[in-house]
Amino acid sequence: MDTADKKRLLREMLFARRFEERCYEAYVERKIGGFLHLYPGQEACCFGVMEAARPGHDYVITGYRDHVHAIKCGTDPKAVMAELFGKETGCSKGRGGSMHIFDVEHHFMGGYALVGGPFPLAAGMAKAIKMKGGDEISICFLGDAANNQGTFHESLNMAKVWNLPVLYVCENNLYGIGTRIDRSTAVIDQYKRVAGYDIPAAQADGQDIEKVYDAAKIAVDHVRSGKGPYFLELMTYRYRGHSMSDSNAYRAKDEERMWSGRDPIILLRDKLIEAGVITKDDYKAMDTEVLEQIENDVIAFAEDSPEPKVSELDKYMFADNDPYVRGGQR
Amino acid sequence: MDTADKKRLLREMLFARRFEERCYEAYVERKIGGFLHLYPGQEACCFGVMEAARPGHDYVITGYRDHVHAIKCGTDPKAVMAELFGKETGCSKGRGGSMHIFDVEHHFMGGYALVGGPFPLAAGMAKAIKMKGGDEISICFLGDAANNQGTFHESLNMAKVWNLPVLYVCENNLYGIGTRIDRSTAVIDQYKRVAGYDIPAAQADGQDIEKVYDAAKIAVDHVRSGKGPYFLELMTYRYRGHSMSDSNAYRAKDEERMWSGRDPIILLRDKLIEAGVITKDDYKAMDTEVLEQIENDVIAFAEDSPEPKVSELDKYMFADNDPYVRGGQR
Amino acid sequence: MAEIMFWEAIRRAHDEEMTRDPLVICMGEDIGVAGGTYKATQGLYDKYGAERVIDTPISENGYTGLGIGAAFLGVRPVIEIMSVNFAWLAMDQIFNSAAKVRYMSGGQLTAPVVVRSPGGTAHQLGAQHSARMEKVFMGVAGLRVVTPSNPRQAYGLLKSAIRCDDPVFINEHELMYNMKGEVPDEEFFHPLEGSEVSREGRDVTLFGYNISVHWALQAAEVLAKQHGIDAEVIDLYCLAPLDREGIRKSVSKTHRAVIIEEAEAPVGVGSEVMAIINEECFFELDAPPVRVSAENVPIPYNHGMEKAAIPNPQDVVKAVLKMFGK
Amino acid sequence: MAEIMFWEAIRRAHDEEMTRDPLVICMGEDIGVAGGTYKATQGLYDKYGAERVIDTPISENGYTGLGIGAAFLGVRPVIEIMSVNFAWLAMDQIFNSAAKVRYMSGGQLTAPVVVRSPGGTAHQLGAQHSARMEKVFMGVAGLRVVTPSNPRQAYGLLKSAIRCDDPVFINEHELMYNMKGEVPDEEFFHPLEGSEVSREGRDVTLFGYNISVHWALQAAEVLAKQHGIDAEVIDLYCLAPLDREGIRKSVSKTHRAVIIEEAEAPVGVGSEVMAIINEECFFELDAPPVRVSAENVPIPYNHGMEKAAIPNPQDVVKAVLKMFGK
Ligand SMILES: Cc1ncc(C[n+]2csc(CCOP(=O)(O)OP(=O)(O)O)c2C)c(N)n1
Ligand SMILES: Cc1ncc(C[n+]2csc(CCOP(=O)(O)OP(=O)(O)O)c2C)c(N)n1
Ligand SMILES: [Mg+2]
Ligand SMILES: [Mg+2]
Repeated sequence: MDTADKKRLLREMLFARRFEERCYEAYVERKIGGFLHLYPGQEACCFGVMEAARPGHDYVITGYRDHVHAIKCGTDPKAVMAELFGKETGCSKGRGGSMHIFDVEHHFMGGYALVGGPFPLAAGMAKAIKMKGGDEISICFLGDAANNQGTFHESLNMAKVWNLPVLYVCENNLYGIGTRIDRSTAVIDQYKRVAGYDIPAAQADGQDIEKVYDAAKIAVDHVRSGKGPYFLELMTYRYRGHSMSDSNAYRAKDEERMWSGRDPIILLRDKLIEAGVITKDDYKAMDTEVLEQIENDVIAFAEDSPEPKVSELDKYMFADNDPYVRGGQR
Repeated sequence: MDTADKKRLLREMLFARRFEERCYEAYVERKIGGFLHLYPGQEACCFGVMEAARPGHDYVITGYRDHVHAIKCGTDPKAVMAELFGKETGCSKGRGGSMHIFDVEHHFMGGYALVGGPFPLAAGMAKAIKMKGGDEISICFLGDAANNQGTFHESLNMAKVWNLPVLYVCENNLYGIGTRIDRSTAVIDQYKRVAGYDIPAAQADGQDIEKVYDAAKIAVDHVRSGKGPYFLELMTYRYRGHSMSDSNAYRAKDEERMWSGRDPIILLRDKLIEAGVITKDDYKAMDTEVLEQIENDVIAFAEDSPEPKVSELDKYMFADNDPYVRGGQR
Repeated sequence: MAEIMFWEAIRRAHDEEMTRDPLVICMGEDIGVAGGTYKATQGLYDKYGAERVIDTPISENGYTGLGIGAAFLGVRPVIEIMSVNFAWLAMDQIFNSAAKVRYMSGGQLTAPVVVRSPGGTAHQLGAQHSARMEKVFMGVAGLRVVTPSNPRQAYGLLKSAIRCDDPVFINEHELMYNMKGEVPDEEFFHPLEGSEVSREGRDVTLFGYNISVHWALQAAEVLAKQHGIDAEVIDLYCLAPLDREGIRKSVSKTHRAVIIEEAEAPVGVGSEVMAIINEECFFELDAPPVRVSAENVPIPYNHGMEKAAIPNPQDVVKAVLKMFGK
Repeated sequence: MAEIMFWEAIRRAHDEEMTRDPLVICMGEDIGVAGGTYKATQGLYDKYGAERVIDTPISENGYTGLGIGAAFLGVRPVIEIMSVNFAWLAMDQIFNSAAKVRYMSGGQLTAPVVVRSPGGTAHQLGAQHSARMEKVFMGVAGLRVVTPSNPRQAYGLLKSAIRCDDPVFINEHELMYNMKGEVPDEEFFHPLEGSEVSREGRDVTLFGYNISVHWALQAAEVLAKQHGIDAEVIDLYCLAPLDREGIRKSVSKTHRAVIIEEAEAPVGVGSEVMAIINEECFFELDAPPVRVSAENVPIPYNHGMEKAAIPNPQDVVKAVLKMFGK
């Protein structure tokens, strides 16, 4: 990462932060419905890893906390917001919603709402990559609590047995909804759980994007070079409740303060200011610009877009006119 | 284990071997139906572990390869054979069959046919023991390939988090049906997989009953003393195909020879002969006696027992006259 | 008799049973410290402690199986699966273990577990959080399935389910936890079998369960006031086994039947009730029975589409009017 | 046209498709080196190698999900689940991922996987190995479900299922793999929707699928020869979506219907076909439709009890005679 990259990443992370905060407001205004899981606090995880990978080229899959991952892969933020607004112009045509952002063109293979569901799907994409001989890798971002699901175990075993090009990134934010990791999990350091599959693993500070990037570089190189799966654990924290319906009462104020003192955006900003790359005013200007972009561009688009037609309710259930359904052939 | 114990165990193992061989014949004669999974070759695992535990007191649960485990817990072999014959006098009243031997009185909590199914059930029994304050432990015997099931991962994690008195015994016979362990499993030494749950674990030679006993003693003591779960891996081999329908063509003759050279019964017999505890003739007499017991006692009982009545087809589906069904109370 | 909320009724049943019997426990994701996603176990963690109010890891098959194993030895677990969509993960233990163990052990072992879970389409939760799975639970021998439509049933069914020696699945609904209703102050046990006449009527029987009872009742009001049609509403709070006798009785009186279910139609409650009507009282029918069901699609996120996918009281009214040729 | 066995027909479909398209793979427990429990993939490992004929660990949800993920990128996996009883473990991925991904992605992603699995009661396999789960697969939107009754269908349905862009579940039967039947020598593709008239008749329609088609045909012979009743037999090889038009047509002709299913009755194929008849052609009926189903119990091991739990051709004959008042 050179200086220009860092500056760009600062803006990208800031954009992601503001985007999510604006989602929060839109939810309160009832423009967004359903479950809404926001990303503030964890930005360095996604941006650091994907900076070391090839966004739009490598295949990415994740859980329900998925807006930012899609945007980093190249999805137009307008299409993400329109999806949250349930509009036809949404990246999932308004059918998916917050937990089901999809953008196959940019190889963002979806957000899934079943905890642990993406583990085997990611291994499967890696299997396909391997069969087709591409140089992409499959990247699966999931949380710490997801690792208690049986699919974690099953998928890591298969990934190793078949030497699949898949990178599992665990964003360990210490909680699964309101349950603190030590109350649900025998081994707290998630990268240690991977010993049972003989998969190389590492743990890194998920708040410092440079450290994330460095750790991810090793991970991505390992996987892309054909050496098989890799597991990367990033220690991080979410600022908000698990979802909009979460009171967030279960976390100690001290703990929250400690982590907000390690904000990934502030950390990078201060480093860049210290290094003389940007000034405080530059940052403020950047923020203003981001906020304007979100309001004038993103929100406006989502607001103005049309709803899907109720008459198209069964569109997308099955393939259109698949000839094999009637005994024909393609 | 003193000398008398060893002599007794030799007879018990020999009985188990002959029992299973007789099942084979009865299956060929079509007296037994369904799937039949036999135990020859693995006897020292069950007998060694249970010798260190308290049969009939500790709760035991296993898979479909379950006849011998029940017998060691105290189930009358006649009731097991009658079950295989599908008779009303069978330990599961002819409803269960080979894969579903049950004898709750002797705390043999059943054979289950879904690979991996007993893992959480065993942890649950341990939870109950703990709540009720008993000094029993819960013992789960399963195979190596079962460890790839998600329930393995989920159960071991919970067992540790809640510090449950459960002993997981893995009878590693190197195959899951026709698939050799290294073709399905990233880490061959199963006891190493348990590191991800911070559960103490050990591996022992499953053919030498003294070694099994010694390893099991440590394991059982650990669990009974309230220190939480333990995982014991026993290296063993099954002589026959996975079940009666298995051609057993996938194993190298060399490998089979090597393992039959380490027969648990022969090993113990030879040790006892060498030590002057028994003679060759004693052993032969013991074998004759065992064979006669099986024929005259066990098989005769199973043959002569009545079939369950077809009119009782829906007996045992639900509790009899449960008052809550009609809004009453007990 | 106090008016309390649906979640309070469930909480009260838990609480009473846990006070009475130290072997009653509850378990599930975030049910302890956090008090439960829908508050059904609020306060119980503080009252009964972590050994009996168990926050589980996200391991649906694992913790359900663990509860079943504990039940083998006399523990009475009430297992909450946070959303019925996640129950797919636990079906192996529910069906292969709990529903079969009594039978295949020749009556020696039983698994008196209660599994509670909210199904149904709530507000824009999307395709993976909107399943209605009662049909799946009903179709396999060995499991009792009940589904409360009001706080009184929620309380009384859970009480009976905990004490009953059979495994019971309780199908709840995310949209109903804040519904208010009267629950007797004294302890009571609701039958686990049968059905209930929620409204007497002469002209047509509307069969509902859980949330669709309310759609039926609303439709019945409209039919009575605006169209002079007197509908009987039957609450099928027990889905397995369905109350053949109750179904027969009502249809023999009204000679017409409409079954209302929130799920997509194929192999659902609607088809099963129709089959029972055909078997029990075909010749009593004055018109073919009708089902009012969801569209046969995964549930879309968009609000308007979601509403269009799920039936509502208006659809029931329309179906009845059509049946009467109006 | 050669007579081949059911398993050979499946094997041939695999083989042809794997030769044609390097992205067609098959996976499952013991399907490779061991050749498959029922030989459906025999010889393919040697021919196509371990990358395409994959022996999986015992991880049903895991490997099914892996197949689905591979399908996202264009691979065409044929996933064998050794016994449908184990499919409970994989339902999460089948329904939550494969059946919903096209819809919730707004048509961007699809999961063209085939999941094949034998259901049904074989010979004394006991409660945990005798499930009949077609009803479960049929009830959830987003999955195609087909079930072959003979080698020709087994071949043609698998061919079409592999090429179809939707996820398809193929319900097979353990007792049918050695059944012989004619399969055309030239390649062909069986429609994934519709139904088939297996025997024309005037007096009553017997609806069957998979193994119960054969019970229906045997019953029809007896009815014709011994009782002068001319039964039509309809083979519902497609269970989702069921062929409403085919059902209507036949019942409109015969005016009587018996549905034969190997599963316990509640919310099953029988109830759904009855519902469709009620909706499509109620007034054509001369008698209430009847289901011939299994007893509503887990399947016992004992041979006599097992037989008594499952319907047979004689039961079908009896049901028809009763319908005709004989
Ligand atoms: C199979 C399943 N079980 C439970 C849930 C409910 N749930 C949603 S998110 C969540 C916690 C997940 O925590 P973690 O994996 O750490 O991810 P985080 O939300 O912290 O990013 C739970 C229990 C679910 N969606 N799916
Ligand atoms: C859930 C499930 N999947 C697959 C099977 C089929 N099956 C029965 S035994 C077995 C192999 C198990 O091997 P292992 O656990 O090593 O035990 P072993 O038979 O060697 O004692 C398999 C795949 C099953 N019964 N249940
Ligand atoms: Mg987390
Ligand atoms: Mg083995």
